[in-house]
Amino acid sequence: MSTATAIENKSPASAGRFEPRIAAFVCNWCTYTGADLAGTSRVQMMPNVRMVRLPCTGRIDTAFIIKAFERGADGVIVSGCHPGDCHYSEGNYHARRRFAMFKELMNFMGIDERRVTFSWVSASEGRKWGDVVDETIERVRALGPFDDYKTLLEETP
Amino acid sequence: MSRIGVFVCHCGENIARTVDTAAVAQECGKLPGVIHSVDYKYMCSDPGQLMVKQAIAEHKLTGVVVAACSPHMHEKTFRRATAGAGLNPFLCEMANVREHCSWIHESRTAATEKAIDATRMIVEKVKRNAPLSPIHIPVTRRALVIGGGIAGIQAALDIADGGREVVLVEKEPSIGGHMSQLSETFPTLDCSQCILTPRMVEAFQHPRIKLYTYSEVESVDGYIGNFKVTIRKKARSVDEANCNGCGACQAVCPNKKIPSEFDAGLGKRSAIYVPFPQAVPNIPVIDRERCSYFRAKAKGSTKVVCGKCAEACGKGAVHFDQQDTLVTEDVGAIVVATGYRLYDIGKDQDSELLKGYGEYGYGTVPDVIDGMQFERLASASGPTAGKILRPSDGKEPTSVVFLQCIGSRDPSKGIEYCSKICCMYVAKHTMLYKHKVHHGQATVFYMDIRAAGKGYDEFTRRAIEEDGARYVRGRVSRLYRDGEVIKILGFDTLSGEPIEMDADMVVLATAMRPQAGMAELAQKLSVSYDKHGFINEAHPKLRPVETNTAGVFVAGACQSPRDIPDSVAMASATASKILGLLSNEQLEREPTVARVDESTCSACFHCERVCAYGAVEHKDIRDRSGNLVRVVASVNKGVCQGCGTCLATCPSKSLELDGFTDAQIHAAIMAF
Amino acid sequence: MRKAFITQENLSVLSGDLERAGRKVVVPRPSATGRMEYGAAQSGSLTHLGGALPARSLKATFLPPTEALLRWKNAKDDVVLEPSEPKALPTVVLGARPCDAAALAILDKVMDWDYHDDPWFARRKATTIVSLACDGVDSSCFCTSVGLSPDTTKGSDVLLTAVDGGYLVEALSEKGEALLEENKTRFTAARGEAQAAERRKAATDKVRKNLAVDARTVKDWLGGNFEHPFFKLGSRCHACGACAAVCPTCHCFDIVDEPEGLEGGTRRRNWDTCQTSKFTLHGSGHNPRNDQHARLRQRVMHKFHIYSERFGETLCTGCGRCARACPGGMDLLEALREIDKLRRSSRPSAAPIVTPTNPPISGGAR
Amino acid sequence: MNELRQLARKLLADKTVGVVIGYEEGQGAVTRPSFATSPEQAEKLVFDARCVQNLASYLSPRRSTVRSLGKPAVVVKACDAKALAGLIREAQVKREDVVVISVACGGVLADPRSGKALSEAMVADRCRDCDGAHTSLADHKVGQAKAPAFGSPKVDARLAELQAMTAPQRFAFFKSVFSECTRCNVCREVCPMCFCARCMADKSEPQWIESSPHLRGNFAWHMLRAMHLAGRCVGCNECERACPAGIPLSLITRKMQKVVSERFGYSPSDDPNVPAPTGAFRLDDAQEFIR
Repeated sequence: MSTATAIENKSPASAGRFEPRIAAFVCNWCTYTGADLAGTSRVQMMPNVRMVRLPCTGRIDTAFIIKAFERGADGVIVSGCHPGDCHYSEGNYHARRRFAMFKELMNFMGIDERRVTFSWVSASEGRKWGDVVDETIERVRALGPFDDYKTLLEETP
Repeated sequence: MSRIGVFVCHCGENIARTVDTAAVAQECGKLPGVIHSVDYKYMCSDPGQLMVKQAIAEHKLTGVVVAACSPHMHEKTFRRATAGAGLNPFLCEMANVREHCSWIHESRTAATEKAIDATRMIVEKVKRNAPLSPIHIPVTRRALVIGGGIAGIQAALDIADGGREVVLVEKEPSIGGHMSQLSETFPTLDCSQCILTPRMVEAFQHPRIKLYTYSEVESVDGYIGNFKVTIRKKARSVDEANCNGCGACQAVCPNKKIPSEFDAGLGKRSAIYVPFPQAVPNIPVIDRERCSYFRAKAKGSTKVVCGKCAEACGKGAVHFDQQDTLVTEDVGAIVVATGYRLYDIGKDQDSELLKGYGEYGYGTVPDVIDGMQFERLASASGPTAGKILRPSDGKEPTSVVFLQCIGSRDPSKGIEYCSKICCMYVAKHTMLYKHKVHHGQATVFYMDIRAAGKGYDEFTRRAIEEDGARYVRGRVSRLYRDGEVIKILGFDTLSGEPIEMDADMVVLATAMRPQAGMAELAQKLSVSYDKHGFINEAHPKLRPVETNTAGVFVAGACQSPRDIPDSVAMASATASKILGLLSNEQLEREPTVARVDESTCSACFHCERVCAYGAVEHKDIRDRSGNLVRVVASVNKGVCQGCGTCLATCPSKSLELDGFTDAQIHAAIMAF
Repeated sequence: MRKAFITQENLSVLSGDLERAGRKVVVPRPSATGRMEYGAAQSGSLTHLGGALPARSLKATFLPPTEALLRWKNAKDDVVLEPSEPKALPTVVLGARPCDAAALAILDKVMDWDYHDDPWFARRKATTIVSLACDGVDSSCFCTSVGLSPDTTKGSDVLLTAVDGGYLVEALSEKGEALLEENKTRFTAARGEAQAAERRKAATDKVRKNLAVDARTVKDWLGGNFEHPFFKLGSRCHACGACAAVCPTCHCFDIVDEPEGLEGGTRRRNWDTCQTSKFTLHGSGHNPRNDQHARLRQRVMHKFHIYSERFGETLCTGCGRCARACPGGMDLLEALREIDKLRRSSRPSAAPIVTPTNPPISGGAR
Repeated sequence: MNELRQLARKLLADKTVGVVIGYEEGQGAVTRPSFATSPEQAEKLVFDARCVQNLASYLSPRRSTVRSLGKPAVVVKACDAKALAGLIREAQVKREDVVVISVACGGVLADPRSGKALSEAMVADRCRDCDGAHTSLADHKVGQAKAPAFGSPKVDARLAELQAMTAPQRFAFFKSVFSECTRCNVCREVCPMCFCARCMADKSEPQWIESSPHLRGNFAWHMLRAMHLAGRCVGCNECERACPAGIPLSLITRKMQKVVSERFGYSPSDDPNVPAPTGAFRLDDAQEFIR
C-alpha cells in the first residue's frame, strides 16, 4: 500500500466505511508519554481514539470501561506501564489482576473481548502505541458497531 | 454554574496545519458552561498567557482549558498563568491536540473532530475540578549516599560542604570504588589514585559525613524528606574503634594465597585483609569464607583452629564473634551511586539475556585478561609494581592485542548498548603499554571509535599516531593458545581481508554492567530500572539525575555507562538538587493525593493492602465523649504518591484522588 | 351482568384473537428464568392458567420497574423538557389472580390522591383484567383476613372459574361485558355454576384455616401501639426488600435523572422499598428509621394502619408472597396472628393515640 | 440437637455470649434464623437439612439490630464458615468477638419449602463439592462431620453449556435473564460479603451504575457486582436463593470463582489468614491477554 492510500484510508471521511469510536484509558507516565512520543516522532495513526489520562493503570476502574460502552464506544483501549516499570511500583500489577478478571467476565457475558485491547506501552514505545491504536481500530471495525450494547436501553421491556 | 474559558493554540503551524483551531474554539464555545472560547497562534507565549489571565479576570472564569500540546509540556506554564490571575492553578487543565492529534493525523476533518472531542472531555472534567493547595511536609535535612565510589564520594562531599549531613554507605570494606583500581586516567594520563585518595580521606574525615563501610542498605521506608533507612553493618570481625591499622594481623595470617579482588585476581591477599594499602578506612576485615577459623567453625568443629590475627593484635581489636548489626538513619534524600561491574565473558551468565563469549578463551587461556586486569598490571601499586608482565609466565609481552566491544553493542549477546568508556581506555592501555614496553606492538580490533569528549579524539589519535597503536576495524572470530603465543583469527573489514596473527597477550574490553542486586535495591527504593538493571532517570534530557521516586537521585555508572568526569558531574548535580531540596524546612508537594470519605468507609482496608507506599492508616472515629465509634481508613498525604490504585480497589468507592476524582473521570467519559 | 362458558381450547384461541386485534395479552407463563410470572403471552397455546400464584404480582404491568417520565435536552444556557408519553398499549390480562386484580383497585386510591398518576391510569384504562378464581391456595395465603377471598371480584373485569371442560365466565364490568361481546363466538352458554361455587367455597375455607384475623381490628390495635415492644421484629430481616419486590401493593418509587452524555437525559421512576436504610437516609446522615425494627414497623403500619386511615383500604391482599419470598423466614401471617393475640389480651385504649403520620388529605392538588 | 441446645444454653447462661444465632422452626415446614438471647430460648434451636440460610450474614456490621443483642455465638455450616472467615479477613468482625459453633452438615436442601427429604436430586448445589469438615474456626463442634456424597455441582454443567455458546448467544442469554431483574438489590442485601455501609451502586455522584432496572443498568450492576465479589465470594449462593426474579446468579459467581482459582490459585477459604487474591499480585501473573 502506498503512503498516500494508507493516509487516505485513515481518514474517517472515507466513504461508507464504519468508523468505530474507541475510548482509551491510559496511565500518565508510560502510555500517555508514549503517545506523546508518537506525536513528536510523527507516528501516523487513525484518528478514532479519544483518550482519558489517569495517573496509573491502578486507578482504572472497570466501571470506566462499562461506562465507555454505555456512552457508545465500539471499543476500548486500556494501557499502562510494562510490569516492573510502574511509576508507582505496583499499580499495574494490581490492575493486571483486575483486568484479567474483567476480561474473562466480559467474555462470559458475551461481550466480544476483542473490543477491548489491554496493552503495556512504555514512554519509549511511541511506535507501539501507534500500532496498538491502529490494530484496535481495524479489529473493532471488522467487528462492526457495538449495537448489542448500544441498544440495551431501548430493548428494556 | 461553571464559567469555563477555552483557549485553543495553533502552536504556530504545528496544530493549525491539521486542526481547524477556529472551529474547535467555536464548537467548544457552544458547550454549556463555556463562556469564553478563543484560538491564538502561540498560547504559551507571553501574549498568549496574558490572554488567559485577562480572560480569567474579565469573564470571572471558574476554569481554564488550554487545547494545545501535551500537559507534560506546558501544564505547569498555564497553571502558573492561571494562578497569576488569581485563580487556583488546579482549575486549569490541558487538552492535548498536538502530540495526540495534529502531529499524528493527516485528515483535517478527522483531526478537527478529534480535537473538539478531546477539548470537550477536558471541559467537562474541569467543571468538576476543585481548587487544591500544595501539601506541606517536613524535611529531615540530611542525605544518604549509597555507594562510595568516585560518584558517591563526590556527592557526599558536595552535600557535606554545602552544610548538610550525609550518611555514606559502601558495601566493600573500603570506599574508593573502581577508580581506586585504575592506573592512569584518560585523557590526561594522570594517576588515578593520586587524585582520588585525597578525596577519600576528605570524605572519611569530614565532620558532616557519617561513613558506613562494609555495609548495605537493608530497607527503605518513607518518602521524600522523610526516609527511614535501615543499614546492615556486616560483621567485619574487627572492632573499628580499636583498630589502628598497623597491619600486624595480616602479616601473621597463614592464609595468604587468596586472589585479591582489588588486583582483579592477579595479586594475592590474606584472609584478614585491607583491600589495598590506601584503603579508607584503613581497617582490615576477615573474609569469613576463606579464614581457617571460620571455615572450621562452619564445618562444625569445636576446636579453635587458628586465631593468630587476634593474638597478634596489640589492641585486641579482632572479634571473631562480631555479628551483623542493623542501624537506622533518618534522611530526607537519597543518592544511588552504586556504580558498575564488568561483563564476565564466560558462558555461565547470571542473566538469561546474556549469552557469553566462549570463543575468546577467557579463564582458559591464561594470557587473555580483561581491561581491569590490565589496569592492575599497569598500576604502580599493582601485583607487578607497574611492569607489564603476562600472567602465564611473567614474561614481558611484545605483542598485545586489544579487543573492543566485548559484550557491548551486541544484541545477540544481550547487551545492545555502548559501554562508552572502552574506546578511551583501550587507547589509554595501548599508550601505557607502549610507554612501558617500548618495542612492543599494540593492536586494537574495534567496531567504531567513539571518542566524543573534550580532548578524547586527540587522545586516541595520539595513541595511533604517536604511540604506534595499530587499529584494525573488525572482529576477532576465534583465538586459541598455540605454544607460547595466542593465535588470533579475525577480519579486517576495511581492507576486506582475513587476519591471522600471533599475540603474547590479549586484553578484552568487556562491557559495563550495573552492579549485581540492582533490581532488589531499586525495588527497596521504589525506583524504576531498565531491563539491564540500570536505574532509570526521571527524564532523559531534563531530569537526568532524578528518579521517578521523589527524593531519590542517581549518579554515575549505575544509571548507564559513565566515565569519571560524567560520574562526577552527575554527582555534583545530585548534590545541587539535594542541597536545594534540603534548604527548606518544609516541602511543597503536588496535591494529587487520595482522601477517604469517612462517612462511607467500611474499614475493610483493601486500600491499605494495595498501597505500595504504606500511605493508608487506621483512624479512630470518636464521639464527643471520646468513645471509639468506629475505625476508618485515612490517607497520609505526605506518603501518598497519588497513583489511585486504592480508588479502583475500594468496594464502596469511598476514596477520591484529587485531580483525578471519580466525578472528573466520569464527566470526561460522559463527554466521550 | 353476562355469564358464559369457555373451553380451555377456546381460551387459547381467544388469546390469539386478542393479539390479532392489536391487544397485548398478559398471562402467567414461565419467565426467562423459568418461574411462573405474569408476562406477555408467547404467541400460540395457553396451556394452564391456574395453579400456584405467579412469583411476582401483576403490579409491573401497571407500574413498571422502570419507566421514563420525561426527557430533557441540554441547550447552551437552557434545559428543554419533553414529557414522555406513557406506554399504555391496549392490554388484556388473562388469568390474573383475584388478589392481584384487587391490588390494582386498592392502589387506584393512592394513585389518584394528591397527584393523578397519568401513566398508571393510562394503563389501567387500556387494560381489561380477566381473573381466574384462585385454585392455587397454599399455606401462606390469607386474603380472607383482609376482606378478600380467592374469588374476589374487586379490580377484575371478568372472573373465570375453572370447571370441568373449561371455565365459567362472569363479566363484572363494562370492560368485561365488552370483551365478551367482542369475542362472543368463543363463548357458549354458562355452565358448571354449581361446581364453580363449590370449588370457590373450598378455596375460601382453605385460606381461612391459614389465618383468621380481621384487618380492621389489626388497624385499631396498631393505632395505639406505635411504641409497642412487639415491633422488635427486625433481627432476622436482611433489609433486602424481597417482600416489596414481590408485593402487589408496595408501590414506592424513586425518581432518578439519568444523563445521556452531554445532550440530555431521562427522568425515570424506579421501584424502591422502605425496607432499606437508604430509603429514609437524610442528606445530613441522620436516619429517622435507623434500624430494621423501625423499618419493619413501617411496613406493617403502612399496610394495615396508615393506608386504611387515609383510604379506607388495607394495603395488603393477603397473597402471602412476602412470606414465601423472605430469605430470612419472616412471615406476615405470624405477625398478624401475634397482633391479634395482643389485641385480645389488652383492653381497648380509651383514647386512640394518633400515630405520627400526616392527617388524611382529601382531594389534594392535581 | 440436644448437644446444640445444651451448648447454647450454657453459653447464654454463663453470659459468654449475648445471643446465639442459630435456626428454629419457622412457619410451615421450613426453618429460619433464630436469635436466642436466654437459656430458655436455646430450646428452640434446631439443625437439619432445611437450615439453608448463611447465618454469617448476620455478623456483618450492617445488621445493627443483631449487633445490639450482644456478643454473638453463631451456628455455622462448613460453607458459612468461609463467609465468616471473609468477614474476619476484611476486618468486619474480630475473631475474638464471636463464638463459632460448627455444626456437622451432610448437605442442605435446595428448596426447603418443597418438604422433600435430602437426596441427590434435592440437595443444594453448593453442597455437592463440599467436604463437610468442621471449620478450623470452630470454638465448638457439634456432631460428627461427614462429607456429603453427591454428584458434581450442576452449575458447572450449566457453565460448560454457556461456555460452548458463541459470545452473541451468551449475550442474548444474559439479556433475557437480566430483563427479569428489577434491581431490588436483594442479592446484595443478603450477601454476607456485601458489608459496605454505602454500596458503590448507591453512590450517585458520580453514578457509575445506573440504578434503573433497564438492561443497560442491569448489565453494569451485575458485571460490577461480579468484579467486586471476585475472589471474595464464598459461594454460599444466598443471592440466588433470595432473588425474587430467580436469576441464576450462581452462574456468575461460580464463573468468577473459577477464574480466580485458575488464574491466581485461590479458592474460598475458611482460614481468615489466607490472603484474598485481590489486593495482592504475583510478578508472574499471567498476562497473555495484554499486548
